[in-house]
Amino acid sequence: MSSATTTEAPKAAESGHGSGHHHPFLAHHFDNPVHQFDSAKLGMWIFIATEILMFGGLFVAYGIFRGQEPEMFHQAHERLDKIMGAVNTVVLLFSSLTAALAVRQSQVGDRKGTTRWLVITLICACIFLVVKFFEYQHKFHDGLLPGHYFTAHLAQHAHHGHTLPYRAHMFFALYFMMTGLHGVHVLLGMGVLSWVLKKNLAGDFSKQYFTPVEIGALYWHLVDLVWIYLFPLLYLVG
Amino acid sequence: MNTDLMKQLPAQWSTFGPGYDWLFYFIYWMSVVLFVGIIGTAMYLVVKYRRKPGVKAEPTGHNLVMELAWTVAPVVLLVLLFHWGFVGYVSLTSPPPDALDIRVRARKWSWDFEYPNGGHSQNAVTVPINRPVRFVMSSEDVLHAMFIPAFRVKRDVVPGMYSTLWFQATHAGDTRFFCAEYCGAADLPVMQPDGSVRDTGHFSMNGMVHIVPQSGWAPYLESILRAPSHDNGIEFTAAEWGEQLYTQQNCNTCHSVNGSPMTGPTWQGVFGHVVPLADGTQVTADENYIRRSILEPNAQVVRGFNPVMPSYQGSLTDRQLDALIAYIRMLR
Amino acid sequence: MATEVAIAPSHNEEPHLNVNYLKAEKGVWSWLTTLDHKRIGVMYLCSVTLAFFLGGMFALLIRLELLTPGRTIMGAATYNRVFTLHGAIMVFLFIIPSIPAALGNFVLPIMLGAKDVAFPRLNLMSLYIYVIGAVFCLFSIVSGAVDTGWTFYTPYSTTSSSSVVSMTLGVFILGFSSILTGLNFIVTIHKLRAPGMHWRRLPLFVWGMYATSVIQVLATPVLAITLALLAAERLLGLGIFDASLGGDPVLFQHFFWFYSHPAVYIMIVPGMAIVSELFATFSRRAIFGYFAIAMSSLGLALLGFLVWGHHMFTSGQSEFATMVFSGLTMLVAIPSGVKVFNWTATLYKGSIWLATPMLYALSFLVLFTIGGLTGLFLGTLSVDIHLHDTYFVVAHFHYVMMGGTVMAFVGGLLYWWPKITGKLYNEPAAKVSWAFVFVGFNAVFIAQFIMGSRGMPRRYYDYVPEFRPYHAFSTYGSWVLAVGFFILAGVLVQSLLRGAKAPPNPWGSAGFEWNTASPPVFSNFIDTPTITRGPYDYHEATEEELFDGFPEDFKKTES
Amino acid sequence: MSTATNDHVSDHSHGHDDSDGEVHAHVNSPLFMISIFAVLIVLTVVTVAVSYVDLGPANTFVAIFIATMKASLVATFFMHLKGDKPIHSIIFIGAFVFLAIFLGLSNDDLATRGAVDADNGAHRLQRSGAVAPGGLQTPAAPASAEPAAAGEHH
Repeated sequence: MSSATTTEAPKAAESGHGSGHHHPFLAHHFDNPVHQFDSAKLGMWIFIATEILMFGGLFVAYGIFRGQEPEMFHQAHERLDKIMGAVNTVVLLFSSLTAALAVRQSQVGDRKGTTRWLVITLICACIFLVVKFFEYQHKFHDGLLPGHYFTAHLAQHAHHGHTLPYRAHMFFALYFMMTGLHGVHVLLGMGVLSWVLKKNLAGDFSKQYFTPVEIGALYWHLVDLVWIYLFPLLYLVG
Repeated sequence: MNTDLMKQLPAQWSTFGPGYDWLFYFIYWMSVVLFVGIIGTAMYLVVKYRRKPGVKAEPTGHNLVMELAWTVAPVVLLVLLFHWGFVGYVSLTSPPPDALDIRVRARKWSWDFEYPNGGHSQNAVTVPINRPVRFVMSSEDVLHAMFIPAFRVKRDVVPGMYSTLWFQATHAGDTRFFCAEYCGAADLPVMQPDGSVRDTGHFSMNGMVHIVPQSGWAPYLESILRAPSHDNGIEFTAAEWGEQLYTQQNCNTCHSVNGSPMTGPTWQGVFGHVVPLADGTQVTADENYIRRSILEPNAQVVRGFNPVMPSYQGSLTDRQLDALIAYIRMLR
Repeated sequence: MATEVAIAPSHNEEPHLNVNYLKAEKGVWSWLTTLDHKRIGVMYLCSVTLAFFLGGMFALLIRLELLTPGRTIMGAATYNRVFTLHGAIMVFLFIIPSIPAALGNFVLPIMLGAKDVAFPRLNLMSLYIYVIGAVFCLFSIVSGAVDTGWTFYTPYSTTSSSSVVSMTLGVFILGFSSILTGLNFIVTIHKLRAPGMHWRRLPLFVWGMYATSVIQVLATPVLAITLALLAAERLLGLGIFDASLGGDPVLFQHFFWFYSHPAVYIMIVPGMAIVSELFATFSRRAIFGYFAIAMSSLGLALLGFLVWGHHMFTSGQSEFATMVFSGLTMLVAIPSGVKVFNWTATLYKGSIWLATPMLYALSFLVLFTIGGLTGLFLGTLSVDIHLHDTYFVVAHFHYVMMGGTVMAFVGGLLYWWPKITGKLYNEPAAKVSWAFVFVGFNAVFIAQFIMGSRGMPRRYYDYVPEFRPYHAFSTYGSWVLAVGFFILAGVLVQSLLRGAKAPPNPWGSAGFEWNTASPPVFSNFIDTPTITRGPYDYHEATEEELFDGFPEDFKKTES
Repeated sequence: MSTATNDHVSDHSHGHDDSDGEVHAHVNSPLFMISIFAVLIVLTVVTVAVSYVDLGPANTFVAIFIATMKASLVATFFMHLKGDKPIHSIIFIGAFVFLAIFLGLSNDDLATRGAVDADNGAHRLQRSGAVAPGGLQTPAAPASAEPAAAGEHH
């Protein structure tokens, strides 16, 4: 473990000036880069808490309805593809690793390394979305849709001769809301990481200032965290 | 203002009343005492320590004992209130097993009461005195709530599930019930048969609770299965009864009898005529068609109208259906 | 404090840091793109005032309609839209952002000795998000308006033909504005306190803002997901809250109140925060039980998340849950009581100056006490059954929200007005407006308490004639109230146009925000201050020194 | 800013930042991070494997337990909660506490309806078996419909 150190701030203070002149990234109301970095990180953690509660609403709905009808959930969950879900889990976990490595390279001032790992992270995100696309396509085809559009209880959508109970649309309503909201977050995360990548390519980051990389990666880990719970709850146990 | 206007609670006519009123007034007077105590003290201090030249405020000290006291003291009171409230609530939600069940159906914007013998009444309910009565309530569309102030009871009526409410009236007479859960209103005022125009909605979903003596209960039950009678004792004709049902059942909310189309088609001149349907076919408006339209309203919808009518299956007896058909026939 | 010149500008050289923030930059564009928390606060102030005016107009229409039974000025469908708009505008566009985003934004960083909030860009973004959300909400008016009540209860809201989606989308967007404000404040309070500003020296306003921000950050996302589910329900027939698809309408109420009950504390805790400041300033005395008041704010924030089910005692919620929620609800009385008792004790042996802000603070004490005590009726299970969804509840929450928060907001506005605008207002005229507001308010809602407990249900367009005297009285009161607010508006406009120039500390307050110029310079402080005393150390200065400057504060600059 | 800065930083960061000006960032070795990733993959394989074994209700418990282990690893190492300021961990865990309150008190209602009066809160009347109006209508196609599914789950 090592620390990226900034020595400029105290020096600047001694010379009787604000430290702003030495750090183009430093806003006027912060004392020094550490101060700004810590503040940004605290803000991000608070934002992560709001995201947890936002997804939490869906998890609560899931918990309530599953508690009411475990059997129906179990039958319905068998129509999800465990293998595809597992592949996506691995892809996201790997992307989390690469995001963490991007931060690490940024901390030690390796701009190229940061770029490399960010690009790999973004590629993983694309793979995730492609797999998701095929999953959704399959669900659409099978009529496994929420609410009024649910047709999987009809004979033409029978799966190995089994039709689903009409109420199974509840499971798919939750499935689409949860994975859909997660998918939106994947897209947002890709946007954030692309922006970080652009700034990195422009050479905006240094050992002293890699806040956006850290913040972007934290957001990406959150996307991963949500999926870590979605995967078993939807695909594995129903 | 006379003293009755200032009374906090309406007359109480059920077994819940005395306990409820006692607890309500207990909290009421307790609040008055606390309010006068706190605000009186504050006002006294404001006057006594008002700004005077040359007099400086004294530094604030600490008084741990006092602070702990006013943190802990309310707890005793709160536990007591919770306990009493809870005991009252338990009795409010535990109907005795021998309660008389009345099935209540709420819909926008009327109430239907079904008695144990299969008879119905709309927007007015009759219950016997001194006997536990349980309402088993359901809603066909949105949330409603049954609220009878004189009985101190209230319960939401939720679509997709039953909710129950019980009471035992202690006083014969008439009192009003209300819908207490907001349920919307008709977009336009509704023309009444007498030509007046009236709004309907959440606020109009109220009616009377008639509390009859035990001796009046059996005759009442019998009477609801028969056509009503004029003051002179002669029974209504079928068409007259139908005309009464037209307003009682809120048919007038959507159907006019003067030829003007409302949410639904007018009843004037419909009987015996050919009616174009939404699916492109036609049908002759005979007894069977009208009967079916009341019981399965959305099976054959008239062209130009939306399938929005609720089914009256179960809320009308056969004789009432006949009476309505006779009325429509008369409007030919 | 080290002898140090002004903090040099960072990359942005344009604004004159040591100039009055109103004049530091010129032009409309400089306002629209400003990152200065003070300007953003002022823009928020204008927005919420506009929202309050709009919501107030709808309130007057409601009262006018209810003057007589039956149709007075509008039809039932219109009435339903009007009361929905009154509720939605007042809650989402006015009360929730009023104190934190407008006044809080302005004074909180100054109180901390900071030059800005932690994330000025997010701060500006939250203002624009607010405006966009407001546009969606107001668009719903022209696209048919919403008639669901501000609570959007399903299944009415999923079946109503009115423009629910536009309104829910607007509220959804407003939620993010609220989250960003809360997030910004938490980080600011944690990270941007000036040297010497220990947690124990935080002004109580800041403690209140901190508690509020925690609620905003934790509760608002649940509103977002609830409204997303509601919109999906309408657009896709999702079925989670729709009984006809196997969902549970009562579950919506759990979701809704998990946000909206804590939101009640988003509304009232800032009010309490302001009142704590006013009691100290105008009693010339440190607030009694500083620590207890600070902790009771946090206690309220936490309890706010545990009691939402008390809105659902008659809803079909299970008896067991009802019991649990009632028990937890009782606990709310404790921190509320602690505050009331401590404020009262602050008056003891003070030197009480009955300036208009103090009159508003005292009105808060009176009205909030009534609101709180009537809350005991509603928290007690069996008593609530009869009172639920009646005008008693309407009166109760108006006593808390309006008698509490709005009184505190106006008190705070007048208190900080010289700081914000640099102008003094006409004190006698302001007192007259206060008298009208206080009397009018009580007239409106006392009548509603009585009719509510006598069985008048809420959200009624028409009523049985028995209730007519109460409704009439209430309506007359609303006119008095309106006159009060119009006088107040006149006082403020007059002050803007012709007000005398305000000294830095017109109230002689020991609060740190009064150490700055009126209005403050662009960067708040020419020197970063070092805090050497508490915010309520009135005993360390004479009456004259209070107005001219604290000896402690001079000591440190001269050293 | 000399003294002021020192005061400032040491005060508002809870005495954590004794060495002024250092960005407190943990730089883990790539190998360490890859080994964390390996553990995550192993846990994923285990949880998928367990899902093929029918353990009854324990399946859910195991799945959530493993997911929590994975989430903790990601949060602790990839998100650097380990060695970071405690406030970040408090916020993170706090969010879950409030989520638990939300789920707990909602479920407290949904799971205990009809406990006092069996007909209250029921989707179907005990005596007559009548399904509450406004609720789920089993569609006409009888082949798919579970005969008594509507609302019978308490």
